[in-house]
Amino acid sequence: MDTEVGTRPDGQEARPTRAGRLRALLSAENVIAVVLFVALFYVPYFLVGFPVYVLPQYMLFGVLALTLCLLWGFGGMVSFGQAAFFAIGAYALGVTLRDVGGPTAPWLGLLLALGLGVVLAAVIGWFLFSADVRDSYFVLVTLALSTITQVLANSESQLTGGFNGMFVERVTLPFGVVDVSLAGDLAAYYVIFAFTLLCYLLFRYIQWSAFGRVLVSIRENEDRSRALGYNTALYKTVAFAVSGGVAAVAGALYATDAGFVSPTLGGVLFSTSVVVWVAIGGRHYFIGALIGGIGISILSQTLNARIPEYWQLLLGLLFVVAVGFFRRGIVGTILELPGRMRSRRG
Amino acid sequence: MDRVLSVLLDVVTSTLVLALVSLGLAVVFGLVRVINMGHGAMLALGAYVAWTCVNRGIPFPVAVLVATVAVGIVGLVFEVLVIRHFYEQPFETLLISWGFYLVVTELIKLVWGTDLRSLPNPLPGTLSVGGAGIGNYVAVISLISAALLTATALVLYRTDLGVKVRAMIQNRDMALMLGVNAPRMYRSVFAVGAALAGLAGALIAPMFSIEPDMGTLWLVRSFFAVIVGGLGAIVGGTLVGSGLIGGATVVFALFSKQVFAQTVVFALAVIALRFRPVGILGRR
Amino acid sequence: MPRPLGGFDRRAFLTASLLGGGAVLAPSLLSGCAPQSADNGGGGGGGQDGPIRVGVISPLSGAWTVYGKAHSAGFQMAVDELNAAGGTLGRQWEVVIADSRTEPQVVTEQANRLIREEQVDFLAGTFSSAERNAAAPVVTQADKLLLYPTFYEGQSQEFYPGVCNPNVFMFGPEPSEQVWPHLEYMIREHGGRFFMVGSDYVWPRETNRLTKQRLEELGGSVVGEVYIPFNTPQYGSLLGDIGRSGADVVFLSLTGSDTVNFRRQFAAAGMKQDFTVWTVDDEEAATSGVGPEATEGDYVSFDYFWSIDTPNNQKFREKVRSAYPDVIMNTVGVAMYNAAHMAARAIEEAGEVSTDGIRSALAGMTFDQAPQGTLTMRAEDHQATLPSYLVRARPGWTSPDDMFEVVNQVESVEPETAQCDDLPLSGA
Amino acid sequence: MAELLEVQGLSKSFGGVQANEDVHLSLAEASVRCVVGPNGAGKSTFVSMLSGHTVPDAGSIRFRDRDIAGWPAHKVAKAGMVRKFQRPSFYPDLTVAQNLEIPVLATGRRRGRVGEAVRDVAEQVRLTDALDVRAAHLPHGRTQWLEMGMLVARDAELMLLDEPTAGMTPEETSATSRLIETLVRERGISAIVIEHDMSFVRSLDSEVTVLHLGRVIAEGPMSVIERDEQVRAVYLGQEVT
Repeated sequence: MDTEVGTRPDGQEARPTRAGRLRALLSAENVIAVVLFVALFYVPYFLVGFPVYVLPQYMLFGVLALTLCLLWGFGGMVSFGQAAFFAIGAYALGVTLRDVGGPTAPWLGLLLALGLGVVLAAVIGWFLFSADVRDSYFVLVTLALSTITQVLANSESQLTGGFNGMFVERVTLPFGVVDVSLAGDLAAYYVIFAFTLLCYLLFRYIQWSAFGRVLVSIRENEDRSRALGYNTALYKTVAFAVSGGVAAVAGALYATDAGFVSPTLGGVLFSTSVVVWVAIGGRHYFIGALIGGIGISILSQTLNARIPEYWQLLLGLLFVVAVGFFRRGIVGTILELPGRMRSRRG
Repeated sequence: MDRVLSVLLDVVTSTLVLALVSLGLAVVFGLVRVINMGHGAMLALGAYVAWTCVNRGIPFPVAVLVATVAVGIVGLVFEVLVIRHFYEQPFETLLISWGFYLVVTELIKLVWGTDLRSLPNPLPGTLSVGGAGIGNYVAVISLISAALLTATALVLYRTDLGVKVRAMIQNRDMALMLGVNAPRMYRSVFAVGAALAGLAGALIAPMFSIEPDMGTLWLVRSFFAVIVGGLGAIVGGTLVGSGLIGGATVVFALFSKQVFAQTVVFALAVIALRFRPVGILGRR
Repeated sequence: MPRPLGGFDRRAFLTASLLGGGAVLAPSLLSGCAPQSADNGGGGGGGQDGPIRVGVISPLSGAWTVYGKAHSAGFQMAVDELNAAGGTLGRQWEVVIADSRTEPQVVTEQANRLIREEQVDFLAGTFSSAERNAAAPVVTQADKLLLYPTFYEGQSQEFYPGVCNPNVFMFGPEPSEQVWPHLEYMIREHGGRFFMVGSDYVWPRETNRLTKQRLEELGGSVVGEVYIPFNTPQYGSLLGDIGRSGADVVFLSLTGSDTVNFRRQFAAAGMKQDFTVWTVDDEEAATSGVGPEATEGDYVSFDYFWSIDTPNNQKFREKVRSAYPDVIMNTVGVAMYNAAHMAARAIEEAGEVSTDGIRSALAGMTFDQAPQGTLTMRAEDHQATLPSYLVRARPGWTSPDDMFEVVNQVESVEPETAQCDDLPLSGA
Repeated sequence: MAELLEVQGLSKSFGGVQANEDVHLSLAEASVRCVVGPNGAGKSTFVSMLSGHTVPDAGSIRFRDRDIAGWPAHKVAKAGMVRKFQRPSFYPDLTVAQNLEIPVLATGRRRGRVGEAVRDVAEQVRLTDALDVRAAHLPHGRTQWLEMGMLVARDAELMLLDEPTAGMTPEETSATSRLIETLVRERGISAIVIEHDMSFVRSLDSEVTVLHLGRVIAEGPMSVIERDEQVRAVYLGQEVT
């Protein structure tokens, strides 16, 4: 068993920590995750109408936040281009449904979304990382990526419907013996719920895997990892490709759920929102990013109607505080609270 | 011939206007290594301050000065309150300055509202340069841009202060030995960068729509201009980068659709970054 | 600062997956406790008593905020008038305003919220065609109506359900109403060589296509056609192209900040003296943004202007001045105002608040109290028949009051028939 | 028997300045070589070329009979030659255990064996008591050991140690030389040690290569080197004894 290895220090002090304490800390994260997913699971038992309609979209925003969390919180690469992948996935499904059709078109569309997301991210990633383009430079390139995506989506109206957007119907996914139609809100809710859960588990698995640990080491000290024999450019490229692929599939599901895609979905504004969600939720824990994505979307929806000016202002201030002074984000801070309190007592 | 001259003029003015907008960014990035994503909000703030002054009956040139000073002070306050804690973390400063952008843009909306504003052109009329026409005001701000670039170059390469500042870029410890008060120097550089943004915002205000988000127009363009131009090559780099981003768009647009021109130029910028991460004129 | 590296050992991982799996299985075990059925149709509105509820979606923040105020104020004003007169069918009106944030994706979300959560009886608003398209599938699915106020590119089946949709009514002008009636005047006064500059999307392209078609029939020609991506700051090369084109008229369909930036730079380059400018986008709010010196002498065409001197508009102006002194009223605000009043009449005629009732009563309805004159909602394709005005910006204007003078007007323009597969548009 | 490392004719210049010229060196299995020289002698350039961080202009680096000159750093490390940097380079925000785990994972060991390997190395570099401590909180001397431990955990066959005793107390320095000896004896690891500290070099009791102005000016056991006229001249004014 390697449980003793690969554990995390708890708190700032240089003191040895016992495994039991760590386990308590670990389970805090898992408990929150379980509570979140159980709560999401039971939402349709207690609420009808709008919440059931809109929560799946927010869950997909949460998945988008997960993809950025992998890059930023674990790989140390901030991407201001996640929305571009989301939009590319959305258009991929839309175009496939429109131009190919047939019962397998939904799967083809999702596959195309995945493929485009992975390939595009891999190509861009390898192109940049192999020349050691990183940090702020990488941010700028991803910023350009979302700018270009939006401009092209606006302009290539033959393909994308341009500025006026593209309609995407609710698909029916054939699963061998049963067909699952997303036409009903309830079915759409649980399909997207399952996808979100799957993505969360996938990212937690990545975190646990050797790949995830090496990725963190690259964030901490890329030169060291390289000098230990890791092809760090390859690791970063893979992380970027995974993140791009998942973001694109989430985007495709968003398209069919929302029924409509327009170029702003791939733009800088939406991309930067994702950064804000992850920063405020907490970039060092996937659950923080997920809650950030879902929670801030819910708050934006409710508060924007009431106090639009002040809500945006508050969000900006929270972002500054989270990035500069409060790097664990809200969820991260809550997760690390028990450990910190214990170490204070100790 | 006429056409060549007029295209040339377009390239030059486009380049110089972009250089003017990017100079503050270049100074801050080149000297203290902060990618100031809040630059766009500073431009907008400069434009709004100038607009307010002109509407109070203050002559435009004075309004520009007021905007320069006001935004410089805002930059100074931001530096003192936040940025100075993060100089060693380029990543954090980039993100925090993005937060600054979000906050200031919202504040502008609260203070000035969201209506579109405009400033009258202070120098209507045109002049002819060898057959090709150019607006007086465009000519003047192009000249101001050239003058500012020259002045920056002179300060950096011909004065004591410039030597100290450049020493600081090269080696912070050595600069300390030369008696440079680094924190104060950093603070001044950041404030000067902000003031330049305010100046640029006020100067371009008569040619552009004054609105809270006006900075987003320039966001990606000016960053690329600065970064592609080159790390540490503040004046030359900004000029070359602006030429590539601003000028090349003009040239490409001659042969192709505007969308294509803009896309190609961004793609070229990314490729340039890939093969010369320190920028075209940059040095490590 | 602690970072999670191996924050997930195998045992914890398995436990978590099992718990998650358990949660997935749980409901099927809890028989009799199935999720409540969330019907997609939404509730039946406010029913047949209680207030009539209308959802209004306006761009109150984001890039097009400048149009948003008139947009929502127009509707609210009409509703206040209706309520002051005792409501409709004895019921008061209630408006629920939602902010689109100028994001089509937000429109999808808000349209759903208004229908499902706020239980509104129908929707009015959305600003751009993209926003309308975002709301359209929602209203179609819920079988609610959308009353759309903005000038737009006209209807063509390929953009269904955004257009050619029995659930959508168009209260704003399309190109054959907004542009065609004034082409002859422009050709006569300024010449027939047009240089077209538009934002790079459907409305400008479609408007230009139709304008070009008609222009060529009248003997004019297009000497240049350029589309500008959104958020383009500098226009140096384009100004040069226009300068060399030999055009008589620069025909603009730029939008947002781009139209302001272009026109200010166009004026600063001294090109106004050589070319006549005609814009089909810059209503009073956008023209205010461009400013007097860059707009003077330029032409604008719409169905409504603040400065037109009809008796209806004189009354309307008084009401706006007292109720919304800060709002710059424009074509979309007036279309929202008309939409509310016409919907009220339709409800009265139908005797009930229902989608079918309003739809069939609205179709073919004529409204002579519109600020711009008389308006007829064509039954066949749900397109309003409207007056059309061409105005010129006065030199040195100071406010919308003295901004424009009318130079050409047509009392009522019969729009081209929509390019839809199934006409007339009627409920399924 | 073939040598572990055979360097010939290695040269590198930076903008006209000849940093290394025709440098040669050969090293047998399980042996230690110290590379010394005054500041600017080209020691860092030399080690950077070996580790793949700098591409040589000319020359060959045969490691286990493969010419690895010009290979990227990660491939050199994979081949078995792993570098310790002059300024200790590790993962400050991770625990000592996690720091050691990363290089172990690079060896491709099965998941179940990783913990064992980590504890094993930790014991060797005397960090067993600090496994759960964040590396940033280790005292400087111990971070040097941590980094050496990372090379061991990577299964390095040849360690490139760039000033491994910088910032160490005399006690720690002598412990370090004992550690290197132990590693050579027990694990058969070889080492190239770049050093300033002459007493440390002496205590290692290995062959020494002296670089001056980018060239090898002397080679041999420390006792011989110390008597070499040219070396004494180069170190004139600097303390050799």
